[in-house]
Amino acid sequence: MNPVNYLFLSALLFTIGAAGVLIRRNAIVVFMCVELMLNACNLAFVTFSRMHGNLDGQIIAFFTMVVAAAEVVVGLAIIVTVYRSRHSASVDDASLMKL
Amino acid sequence: MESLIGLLVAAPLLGAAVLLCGGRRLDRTGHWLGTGLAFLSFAFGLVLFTDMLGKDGEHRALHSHLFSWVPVGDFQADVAFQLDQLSMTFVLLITGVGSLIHLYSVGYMEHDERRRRFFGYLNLFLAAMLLLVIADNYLLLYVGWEGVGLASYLLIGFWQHKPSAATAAKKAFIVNRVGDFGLSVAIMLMFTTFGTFAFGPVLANATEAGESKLTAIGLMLLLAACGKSAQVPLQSWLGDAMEGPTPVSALIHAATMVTAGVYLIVRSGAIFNGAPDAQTAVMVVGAVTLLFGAIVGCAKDDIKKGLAGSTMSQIGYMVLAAGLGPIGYVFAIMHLVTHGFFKAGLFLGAGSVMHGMNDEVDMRKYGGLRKYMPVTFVTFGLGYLAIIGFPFLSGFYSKDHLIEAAFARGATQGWIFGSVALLGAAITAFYMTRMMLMTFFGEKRWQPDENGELPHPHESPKTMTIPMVILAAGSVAAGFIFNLGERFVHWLEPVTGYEHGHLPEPLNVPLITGSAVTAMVLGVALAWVKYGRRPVPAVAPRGNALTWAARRDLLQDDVNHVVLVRGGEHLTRSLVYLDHKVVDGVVNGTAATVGGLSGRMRRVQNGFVRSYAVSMFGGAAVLIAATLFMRAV
Amino acid sequence: MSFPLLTATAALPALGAVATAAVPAEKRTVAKWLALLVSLGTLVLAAIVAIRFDPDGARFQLTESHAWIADFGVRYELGVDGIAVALVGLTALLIPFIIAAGWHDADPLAEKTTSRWRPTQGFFALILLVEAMVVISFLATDVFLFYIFFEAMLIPMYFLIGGFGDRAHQHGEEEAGRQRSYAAVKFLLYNLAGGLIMLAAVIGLYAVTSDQLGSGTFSLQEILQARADRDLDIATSTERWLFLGFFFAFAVKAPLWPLHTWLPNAMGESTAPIAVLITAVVDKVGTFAMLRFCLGLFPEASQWATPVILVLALISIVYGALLAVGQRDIKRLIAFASISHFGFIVMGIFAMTSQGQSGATLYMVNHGISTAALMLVIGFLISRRGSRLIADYGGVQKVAPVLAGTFLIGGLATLSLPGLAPFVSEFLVLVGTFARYPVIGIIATVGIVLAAVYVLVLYQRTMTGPVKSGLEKLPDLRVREVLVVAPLIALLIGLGVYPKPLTDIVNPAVGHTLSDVGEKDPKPEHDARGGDK
Amino acid sequence: MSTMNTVHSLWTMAAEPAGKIDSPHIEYAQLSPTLIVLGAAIIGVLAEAFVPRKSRYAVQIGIALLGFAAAFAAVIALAAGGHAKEEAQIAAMGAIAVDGPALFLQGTILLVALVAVFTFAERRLDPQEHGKHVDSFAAQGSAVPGGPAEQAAVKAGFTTTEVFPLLAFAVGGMLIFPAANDLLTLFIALEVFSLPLYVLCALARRKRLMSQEAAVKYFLLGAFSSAFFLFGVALLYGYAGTVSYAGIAEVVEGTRQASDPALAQTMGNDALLLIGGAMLLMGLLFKVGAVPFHQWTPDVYQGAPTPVTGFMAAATKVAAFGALLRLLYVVLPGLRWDWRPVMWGVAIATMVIGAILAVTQTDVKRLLAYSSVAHAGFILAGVTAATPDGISSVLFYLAAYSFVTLGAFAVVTLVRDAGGEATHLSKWAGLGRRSPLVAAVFAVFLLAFAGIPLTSGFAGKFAVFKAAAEGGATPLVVIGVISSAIAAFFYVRVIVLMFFSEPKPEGPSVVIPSVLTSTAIAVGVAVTLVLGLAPQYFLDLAGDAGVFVR
Repeated sequence: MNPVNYLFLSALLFTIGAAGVLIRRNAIVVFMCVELMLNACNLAFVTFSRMHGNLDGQIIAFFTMVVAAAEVVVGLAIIVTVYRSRHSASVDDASLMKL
Repeated sequence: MESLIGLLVAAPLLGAAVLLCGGRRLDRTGHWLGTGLAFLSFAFGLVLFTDMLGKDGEHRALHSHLFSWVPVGDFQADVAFQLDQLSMTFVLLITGVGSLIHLYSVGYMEHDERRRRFFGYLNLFLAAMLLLVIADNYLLLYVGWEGVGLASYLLIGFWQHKPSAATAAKKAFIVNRVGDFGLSVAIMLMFTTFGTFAFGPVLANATEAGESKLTAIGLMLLLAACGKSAQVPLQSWLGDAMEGPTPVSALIHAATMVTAGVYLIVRSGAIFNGAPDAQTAVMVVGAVTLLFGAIVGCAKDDIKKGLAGSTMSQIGYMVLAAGLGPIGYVFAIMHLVTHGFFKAGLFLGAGSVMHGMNDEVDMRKYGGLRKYMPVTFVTFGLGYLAIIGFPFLSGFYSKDHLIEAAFARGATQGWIFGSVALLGAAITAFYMTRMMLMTFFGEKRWQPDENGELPHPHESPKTMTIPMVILAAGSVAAGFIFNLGERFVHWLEPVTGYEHGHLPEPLNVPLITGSAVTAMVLGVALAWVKYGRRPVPAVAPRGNALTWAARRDLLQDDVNHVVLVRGGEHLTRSLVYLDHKVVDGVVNGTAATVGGLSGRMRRVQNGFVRSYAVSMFGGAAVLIAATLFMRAV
Repeated sequence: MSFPLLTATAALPALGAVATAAVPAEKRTVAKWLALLVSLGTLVLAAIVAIRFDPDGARFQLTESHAWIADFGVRYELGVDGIAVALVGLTALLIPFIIAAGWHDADPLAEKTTSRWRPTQGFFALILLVEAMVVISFLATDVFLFYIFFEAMLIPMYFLIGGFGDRAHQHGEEEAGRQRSYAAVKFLLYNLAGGLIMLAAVIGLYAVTSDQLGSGTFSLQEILQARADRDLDIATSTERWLFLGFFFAFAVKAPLWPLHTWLPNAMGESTAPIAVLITAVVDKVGTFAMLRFCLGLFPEASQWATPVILVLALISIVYGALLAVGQRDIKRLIAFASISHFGFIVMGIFAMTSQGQSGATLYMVNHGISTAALMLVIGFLISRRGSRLIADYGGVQKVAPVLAGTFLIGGLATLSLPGLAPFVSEFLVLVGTFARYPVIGIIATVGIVLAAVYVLVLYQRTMTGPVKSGLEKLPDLRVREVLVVAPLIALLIGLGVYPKPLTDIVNPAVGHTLSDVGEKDPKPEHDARGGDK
Repeated sequence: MSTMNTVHSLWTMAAEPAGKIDSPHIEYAQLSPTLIVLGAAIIGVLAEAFVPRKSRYAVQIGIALLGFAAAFAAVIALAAGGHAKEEAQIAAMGAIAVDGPALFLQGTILLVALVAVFTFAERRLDPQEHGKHVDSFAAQGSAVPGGPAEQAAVKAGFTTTEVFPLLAFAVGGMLIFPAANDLLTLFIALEVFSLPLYVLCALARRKRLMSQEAAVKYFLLGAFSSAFFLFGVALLYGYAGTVSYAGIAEVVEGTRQASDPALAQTMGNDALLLIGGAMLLMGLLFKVGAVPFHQWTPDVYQGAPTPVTGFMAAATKVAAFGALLRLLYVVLPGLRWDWRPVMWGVAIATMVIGAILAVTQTDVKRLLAYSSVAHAGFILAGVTAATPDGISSVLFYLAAYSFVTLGAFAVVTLVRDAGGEATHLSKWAGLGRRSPLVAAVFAVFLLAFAGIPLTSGFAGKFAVFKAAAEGGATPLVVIGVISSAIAAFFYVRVIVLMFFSEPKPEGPSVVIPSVLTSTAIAVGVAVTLVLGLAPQYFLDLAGDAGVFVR
């Protein structure tokens, strides 16, 4: 199967993720969508790595996962503290500061 | 000798400086200091005069170069003096009459606590006026020109607490400024035309410049003369100027300053000779003013305003003459000098009358004063006879020659201006007789003044009467002396370039003289009929339209008021509004716009993460699109 | 390298400012005297400069040159020509009077005397700071160096305008404060905007020079030299843009119609001495810069712009005078009068004749002195009555003759009465303009009539007539005040009667400027000077 | 068929007999600054774990200061050793570049960090709680604001000394960011310095809700942008088959062609390059806060603890612009004609919108935030010059700007009322009357922001505009000066407020800080004035450092 299709898939995933970020209110879900975008990137990396016939892409994919994990740690921590103090994880509630 | 020329100016200038900066400690002696310096200047004048007589006609002019004043490139203005016969005539007139009036003021201003300052101003005037007549270039003349303007401003407004005086002073200065505009432009024109504005080179080479240039310069000089000499259309200030103390009116607004315009025209004769159109303009102005002043003079009940009108009209004569070219110059000056004598005398007389009548100026409240102040009556009377041109008094000679010269112009112009001059003579006789009758003859019409006491007319002190006597003597004799063997004509000949003997076309001189006398008699008779035979009403009758208009200076002020004052106020007010709303509005508007823009754009910053994300997403899209587009093109 | 005289002249007031600011709060009088002495010292230095300056010598003298910011092609270059000497002299001369006149203007009101807040020290320190910056911008022969101080001087001026106003105010203290800060902000933003436009042009100039001369430079002398040697030949359109950039800034500073609206506010709201500082000293930098930089750097463009600029100047003259007539506020009246006068100065500069430009330079000096004399007297008057409205005055002449007298002389100088200094310069400007542009010259001459109107109307309304209620006890000038005004009046008369020393210094410099532009005086049609003399 | 080949090759590779692994060659000396800082961070973490609570504060400060100081010394040493110029090289198997710009920026970042430590450690501003001095960070980040847990923590006198290791990690990331020489390293560095900042933002002692909100916004948007960034990396990798700058650059310039026709469809496919490059740029522009990726700045700057804001505003910009420069000048020079117009647009939008939006701000921190956006625009103007002059001018501007910012925010921490820092402008009225010195200092910073001559701001502005003009970007310069005129308006507004309006009776008071903050402010002022009066030395420095190694 033509590897380019995998690229299309990754682009699709990326877009879905982005759309999610724009649409969803719940901070957790928004964050998941970001993760989805990262994974879309991973797919792209692997595909390209396959097409170029070198391993850089695949290694990068591993790095990405680690970074994602780290982001999860920090992100969840922040979101949870917010949830504790506001009893809501809706990003729209967090709009004290504006204009 | 040259060094004395500077001293002429220096003496009164020193006086002014000392008196104005000296402070109260000079209050006792100040006026004598001022008077003394005036006489000193007169003495210098006499010395120079005698010295001048010692030389022959062509080499009488003295020059003295003090220092280079404003040297910039081709523009070389020097402080340098030129004392020729014309200047000499003025120097003697100014210092002579000036000294007398200083003396007179000592008595007249006795009770004024600011007398020291008054004498300071008088000295300042003398200095400026002398500078005006001995300057050897137009820029320095301009300095004197404005200097006398300043002095007249200060003296008209001497009683500043009276709003009317302050207004009159301001008016005089501003109207004169309009004239100065003319003088400035004239000087600029000379500079661009001749590269200099010193009398010598400019007048010597006047003929080189084209007639159009000369006409332009001439008209500008005429404008200047109109301002200073109160000629139509800039005459309106002279009447109000009578707000000043009477000696001021006598010295500045009768004898000397107002004649500066005539001096300017005669001095610039070479320019006018080359510009006939300008000359015609001069004559027209003179003729119009001549009648204008005379008519106004007939209607005034205020003795000083009446004299002011007369002054205007007499100067009209001089200007008319000055427009006639070389033939007229000499008689213009001659009339100027004689007028200086008798008009100053008349004013001093009027002052003396007011002095005795609790400063009452309305002639309808005088009457029958001849018994109470004989000296005043006699001197005033002689001045009166002189001005109406009573045979063999000074006015007779000068005016008669003027009329002849006017007719001598020949052709239509000659007839017009000649007959105008004759008519003027008649009217002069009328209003002067009217003045004489209302003041010294008839029955008393005295009114109690504001604090209820009737005036006790009495003769004025010696300090006042002596000058009156001297001036009266002058007004009787001057003309006769000048005319003896035409010495005045010869005296001025090097300046005016006119020696008597050949009139352009043969004139019947006796006829003209006769008609002049007749006109005079007619005027006197008419006045006698109106004011001598029947009693003068103490309140002015309504009179016809002309009288009404004449009392209001022929509506000239009303016109000015509507056109200039009102119009100007509207203009400035609307400009202020415009400046605030439009010019400044644009600036504030820009600031407001930015602020508004900012306020509207802030709304995008709505605090919602997701909308931020949207704009980022959109931004990314734009970025990508733009990059691709850049590649595409 | 001898003693850096010019640097010293600029540095002394700067150091003086620091010292004055450092004076402890309660030692107010010390600060005042310190400031006064420093300004007098500066005057002495300026006098030495004037003496050491040789009118017939090189164009720029007493020059100093040190490397500063090589990357920007900026050098610390000072030098004086005749014009600079005259203006430095003016500045150094006026500051002592300004300080003496403002002696009590910054005494803190009772409730504000905290140990920290030291308005008095600040006031005088700022004045000295302004002096230092103005002086160095007159001395700078490096465009960038000039620009830096041209801009920087806005800040102290801004604090002087906004921080210190008239004690009493017809609208009350609250409103006064609001109007003050409005005026200050307007002043700063207006000039800053102009300066930033100029910054773009300055950068452009660098780009051009670095492009054509290999290395970018701001040194006026180098650029002039390069022009002369045809090494530097700026493209016409570029030159015009750069010229406009420079001129805009200077026209705001000058101020030229229609960029004038900041001046009435600034002068109206600030105290009289500061108003003098603005119009008599700081604004002169603008006109000076037109003469030195616009004409020197962009001759062709200057020629190209001349017609428009002359018209603007003409508008300023008439417009300023007319608005002066229409003012109700004494200080604003003087402000508009100044706008009219700046019109004359600009006109003289761009008339491109020796009379015009020498006249303009003299005009800068004379206008400085005459405005100082008049404005300071007005300040004394206002400080007595506590109102700036003409309507609140009348008959002052009766109760305070000396004040009225000095006021009148100042006024007569403002309407340039012959015999007083301003007449000489005004007439030169008019003649110089007329020689090349007769129509404009004639219209401008109308200005002398209008000047008479606004001055005499002001004098009549305030000084003559019956004494207004509330003025009966008005005290006449005190000794300090007389000492401030008398020398200025003496100068007005002296320079009016014998301006030659000044013209001798200025003329050669103007000659250089004209040759930069490549202009010659028009010759008279029938040269009569060969005639009998 | 083509796929067969690749599969085969892949398989054969896997089938290679496992030889011995040759350890990568690491130049520890050249990397020492980064290594020292990261080491300090790790020690800090250990200290958190093992050092008793009461002495932690001192220890952490010591570690941080020592670490940064040592790292700075190392940078100086490297620069002195000529690594800024002739000795410049690629280290760590091509992952890190050690060259002029890198060292210059690292030095700047480290100095900023040093000063930031002072502001972080300040404990005299807040009133004592339970007899203990407290700094500006929450006693316990995780505790609910106002909840029992927090009160307990405050009572117990807990302090979040973790901020120092976090700071150190962030700095470590920032040191790598401008030096990274392949996209992977760049990405890692980005995350390494972002994540600690997210956390730091959430730790304010006062106004915790806002602080947490700031953290959420910063985090979500940051993650969002880094996702784009990463996808951009992926595309570029697809384009060039490598992530090393040099490699990509070669492909862009066409010096390295796709050997295998099978790769033609990806290798050297400009669509990939352009889209990828754009996404990469977006990630960086987000960090520098350029329009339209700027909207996080005001909110985050306002919510975060002021010392953090100051550090962030200064250091993040330096690091991000460093990376941006390297990317544009090393990776995409061949693409100049494509990215320059785009960057022009971004620069103009950033300058104008930043300035205009700031005009109506009423909160000091938000005001400074928007002004930082405007300044990002000015710096971008220098970036677009695409000349060595451009590089050095940007470097100089960054150095000048970062200290002004740091100082300004430090001053903000001093003006306080009952509710902590009084950041609303109305409360600053008449500050000049109450405490002239502080007001004057702040005025100096504002004037520097406004670019008034004799301040560092003017020198910097002149430098970048000069570079832009010489790079042929005259319109950019004109718009630049116009927008700085607009910008001047609101800086002046603050000065008016401080000096010309009467102080309010209930207005805030200015706390007398300890030597720490005072030092920070003093440094800020000193740098501002020195760079304003005699910038030549530093301009030379930046000029020498203006060459990238490749």
